[in-house]
Amino acid sequence: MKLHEYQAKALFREYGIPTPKGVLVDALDKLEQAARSLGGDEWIVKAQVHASERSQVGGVRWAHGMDELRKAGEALLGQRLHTGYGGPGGQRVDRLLLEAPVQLEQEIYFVMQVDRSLERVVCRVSQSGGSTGAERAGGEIEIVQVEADAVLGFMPFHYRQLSLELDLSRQARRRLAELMQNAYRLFRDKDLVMLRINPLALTGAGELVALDAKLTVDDNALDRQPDLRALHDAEQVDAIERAAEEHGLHYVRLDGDIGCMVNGAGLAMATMDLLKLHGGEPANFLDVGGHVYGPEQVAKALRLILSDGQVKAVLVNIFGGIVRCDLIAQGMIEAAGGQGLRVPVVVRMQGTEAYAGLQALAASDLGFITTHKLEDAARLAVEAARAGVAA
Amino acid sequence: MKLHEYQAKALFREYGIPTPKGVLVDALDKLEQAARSLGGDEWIVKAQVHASERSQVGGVRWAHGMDELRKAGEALLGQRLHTGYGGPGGQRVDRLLLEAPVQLEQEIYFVMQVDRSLERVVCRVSQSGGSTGAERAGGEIEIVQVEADAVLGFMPFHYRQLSLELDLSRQARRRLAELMQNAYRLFRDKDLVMLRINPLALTGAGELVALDAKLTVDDNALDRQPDLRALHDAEQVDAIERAAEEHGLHYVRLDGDIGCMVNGAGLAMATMDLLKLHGGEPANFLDVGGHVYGPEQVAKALRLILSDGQVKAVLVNIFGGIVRCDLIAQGMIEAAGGQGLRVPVVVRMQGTEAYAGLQALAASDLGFITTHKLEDAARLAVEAARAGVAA
Amino acid sequence: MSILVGRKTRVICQGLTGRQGRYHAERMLRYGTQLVAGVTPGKGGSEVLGLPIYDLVQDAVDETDADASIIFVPPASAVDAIMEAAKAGIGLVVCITEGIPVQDMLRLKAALSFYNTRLIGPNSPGIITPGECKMGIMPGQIHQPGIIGIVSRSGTLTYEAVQQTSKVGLGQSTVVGIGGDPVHGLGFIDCLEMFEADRKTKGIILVGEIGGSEEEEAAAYIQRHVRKPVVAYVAGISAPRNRRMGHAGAIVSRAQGSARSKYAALEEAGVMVVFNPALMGAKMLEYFRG
Amino acid sequence: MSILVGRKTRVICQGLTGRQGRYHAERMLRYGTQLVAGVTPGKGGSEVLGLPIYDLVQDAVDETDADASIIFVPPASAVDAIMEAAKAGIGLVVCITEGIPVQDMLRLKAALSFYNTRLIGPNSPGIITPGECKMGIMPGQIHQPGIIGIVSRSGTLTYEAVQQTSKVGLGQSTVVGIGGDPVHGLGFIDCLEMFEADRKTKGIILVGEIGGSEEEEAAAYIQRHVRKPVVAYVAGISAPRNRRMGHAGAIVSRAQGSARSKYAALEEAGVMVVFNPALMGAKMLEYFRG
Repeated sequence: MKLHEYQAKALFREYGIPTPKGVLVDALDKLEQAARSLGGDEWIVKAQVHASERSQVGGVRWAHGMDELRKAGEALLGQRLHTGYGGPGGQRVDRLLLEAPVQLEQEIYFVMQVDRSLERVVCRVSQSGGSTGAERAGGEIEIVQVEADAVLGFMPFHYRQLSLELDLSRQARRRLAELMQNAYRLFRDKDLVMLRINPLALTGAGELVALDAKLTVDDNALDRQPDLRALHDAEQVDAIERAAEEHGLHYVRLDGDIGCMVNGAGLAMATMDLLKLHGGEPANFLDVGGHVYGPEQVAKALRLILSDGQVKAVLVNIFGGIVRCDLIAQGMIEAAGGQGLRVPVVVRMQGTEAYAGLQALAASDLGFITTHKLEDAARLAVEAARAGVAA
Repeated sequence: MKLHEYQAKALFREYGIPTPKGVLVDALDKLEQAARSLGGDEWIVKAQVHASERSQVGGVRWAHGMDELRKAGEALLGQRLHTGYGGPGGQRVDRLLLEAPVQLEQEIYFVMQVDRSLERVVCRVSQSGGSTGAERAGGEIEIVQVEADAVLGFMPFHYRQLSLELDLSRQARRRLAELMQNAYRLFRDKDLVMLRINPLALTGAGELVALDAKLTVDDNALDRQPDLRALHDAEQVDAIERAAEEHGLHYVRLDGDIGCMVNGAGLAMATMDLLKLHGGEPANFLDVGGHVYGPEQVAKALRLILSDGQVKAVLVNIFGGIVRCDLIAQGMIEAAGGQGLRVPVVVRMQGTEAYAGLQALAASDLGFITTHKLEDAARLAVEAARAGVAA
Repeated sequence: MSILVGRKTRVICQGLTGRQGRYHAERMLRYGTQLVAGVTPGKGGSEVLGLPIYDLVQDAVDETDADASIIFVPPASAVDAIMEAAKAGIGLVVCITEGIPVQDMLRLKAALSFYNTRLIGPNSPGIITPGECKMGIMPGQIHQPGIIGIVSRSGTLTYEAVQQTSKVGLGQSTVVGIGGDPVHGLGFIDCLEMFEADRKTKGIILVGEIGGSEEEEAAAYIQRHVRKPVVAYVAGISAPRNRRMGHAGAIVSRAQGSARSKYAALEEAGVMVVFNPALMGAKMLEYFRG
Repeated sequence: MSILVGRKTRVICQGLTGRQGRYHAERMLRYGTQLVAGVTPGKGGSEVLGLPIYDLVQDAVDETDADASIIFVPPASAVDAIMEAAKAGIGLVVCITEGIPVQDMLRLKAALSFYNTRLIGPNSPGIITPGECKMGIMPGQIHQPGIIGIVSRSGTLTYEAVQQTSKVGLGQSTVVGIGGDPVHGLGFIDCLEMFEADRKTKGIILVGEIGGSEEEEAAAYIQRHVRKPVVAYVAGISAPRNRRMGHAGAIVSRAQGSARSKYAALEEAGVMVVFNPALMGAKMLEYFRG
């Protein structure tokens, strides 16, 4: 789960990580007062959306004086940013973070994350931070990494190593050590999987200030992080994905026109792959759950897929193990019965009671196209989608 | 470093470990008011001394009514308890802890400590706590032990195991889990080497209350535990040991009459052993430091030994390594010169400049008895002490 | 026995008294697994499915000589359950539980390194040696005793591989689902090493998916150490970047984890890769037919 | 080289620029130790005693191919220094520092188990292979190349054993001071194992003291695995209970750690024990004279 910048910075302050002075604004008429409370005549206006690339689509603006400030506010607040996230409509900007500028000498890239291969928390820094820096440059700019010890965490020699790589002054070294300790404490306390500060400003006085803040919380840990769960901004997520989430389904919206419903994440990806192999384009990834689910879950999932206007055909791929295919078939008939089949639905079933399931679907006369074979199912779905487009 | 019960219980409360209601009293005329503030008409009066065995020497008294309370107070406050600690004079009672009695069903023995062989923090409990219980029974009563994991600490399955062994109710199990978590947090935060609760009361309502509290802090960690260092009660320590401590010397008072001064803890023990082998009795253990020390340190140490009236002879055993024996000899001559040699001092030197050192001592005409041989030195010291006793 | 589990494996079930535990325990028993006891704190002394229930794993081990444990407990209790098994000397732990926080897994893995306990999972369908021992939630009936070792990060996709190898008559020696979480117990390399050493196993199917670099590391290992034929399929060539595909571990991030990179590494290592998930069994059969 | 250090050992010194570090580094150089560099954070680029100083151990290792490190830093920095050495691939770390909190040592030991680094100490006088390499603070001149391996928990008492074996003409193969702290790196058993395997070592002197159970564990190990003659002395038979005798580790507690218990275990294991610390060398000579 992602946090907004303003939420992340509140946590930073709680954990002793310096941030610029800032005020959160949720209405245009509060903008001027906020600016005055910050002082000065120059401010940064930052749209609070989850996408990392907001600055590339005008989500971060500098304003000199009140006129520019008002214009920046009007251009952002209540508008939608097309960041590539949040579905075709983009992400609506409900809040602005207004900040005072920080005089800086260098922009550092700083990230703490879980390295699954090393099985350690790692900290990576680069001298080249900011939006043109390490993050976007791929492998070209040198990023230095240290790994937290499994027992002892990050240690002074880690701080020293990174300070040397960043060529920091004595004062800044102390600040980096504090930052790493505080960030690691936050990382562990709040079950983060990623904590990114880019840029981390190094000021002339040797202070380090987090100009941006991106935190991702472990979804599996939200039960024990109720305070963080409460920070979830569902508005940032695509509407269908949000509905799926509420039903406990893993759904990812894609660009194609063939809806997919599969049990098991691996098989769901494999089904998408197979569609591609046959020249089709999946409209979504959807795992109804590998193991424990009932007909209702299936019915909900199918309705969800059909609710996407882009979908021209549906491919259902079920490997019956614990749950019997005939029960799954029932759920699908229910879902279809309610509103009829808007588009062709190809169903492949295998495993427990697959024959009974397919037979029930065929007998339902609702137009399900049935098969035992994965290969055939993919081909039929692609053909159905093409026919649909043609029609 | 040991803490007083009242100091330990203050830490317990800070860490959520339940203790009985209690008031600290440092003057007899405050006793009645303290009792009234606790309520009831029965109280426990506990002498605040470091020795574990205070209850065997009357250091813990029950008082019914104000008369008994006054008598108990008078019998303890300002008096000395001969607990075997604090030197021949015993330990002076400067404070009393007055507590309300706790209705209990069972007395549990509970200790958390560092197990050097397992290299883990361990928690040991027994159903038989209290002064007649596990602590004094040696191997006869069953004590169950669990070890904290090196990475994860104590875990729920540890709590379950101990709860089963103690045959606790569901409510008490929860309390034991909390107690272990809180105690371990305290243990780690405060650099303890031992945390003992004996008895830990199990009440009829399934609550656990720490009736006693013994904490030992790691001497090596006092630099980073300034709050604990400030709790040190030097009055509890034997006067000579206290003086030695102030000079940075490791000194332990013993029962014999031959003072020992040695460089290095192992060699100091070996010297005591050798005296015993020759029929002598060491008056002390004294390590002037194995490696880094100067003549001043030696002079101080020798004066300290000579200040002990029980000492009839002194054995000095120096293995010169980094520090030259001739410099050590100088220090000794200084120390002796100041006040003369009250008793015979046998000196054995080996290693760097040992010959020069011994020669200087012999030439000083202060009566030093010198030799190169460890064996001879011990024999001579024992003979000198006997002669001294005879004289 | 081919690898890890077989006829002699004595299994306990932690969380046997729960709904899921009981359901699958019954099926494991029916399959012929030597399930000898259950462990549920607070339920010691009772009996479920004719099996004794203990409060502590240590008690179960003392009484039944169990050497393996399958765990069905909620994610908040899973690390404790695994460590309790390790401490009691259990040599193989299969953790079915899904949803363990990744930092718990980091700490668990570090803690486990002090014990001689092998962990499969979490978020794993389990392990099966067909005809001998099923420790997991897979449908037993699709398996056939045979010669192909299968190791997979995915559940239902593993069943595809199983069914395909059963259908073409090769069967399976042992099938291991290592689980879809980013940090887990046994990995591809551990299983490849065991399959390579196992006399019953003649060929290996590796089922990977996007995310992480375990397939790349497996490829490097295969190149150096594996002489048996390996067929590999990697799910997610059609998956977009930076989106998690169901499994917590299935995500292509900036520089790492794409199916293309994994396929390239595997091909480079001489693995017979298939881009079509329906052809894993066929490809393996093709090899054996020469 | 007999065990652990020899002519080819390339040593760095962490804390070389401090008073104590510099003092002993000079003596080590004079003894012939291949001391190749120093490490002091913030002093990188300077030179002391003609040796280059680096900011990081990794830099020193990269530049000098060092494989061992001797540490003279304050107790608050010691764990960091040891871990930095381990992380940089140093195979042997000798920690002279006295006064490290015991809980730091617990965590350090757990952390070190993930590395192939051997730790001697802390609170150790060091290790010496006479005539080849001195990594420590012992007086070099009392040592003689020879055939007795000495392992000891104490400093100056070790020098007694050294001097006695030098005097009777046996000399020492290697002398290891494992340190007087309750939790430390290499223990008696590690050294016994190495001495038993070392061709140059013909006899072993073990110098124990009160506290803990390491001598008892060593006794059990000797009984099973050591064929070479072992002489042992245990300091503190005259020490009272519950009083710490100088060393943090030298304390007899309720049930454990008395010299009597240690002597009993060692005798039971066939070790030649001496109750008189002046007779360690003589006893060993007696054995060799038959």
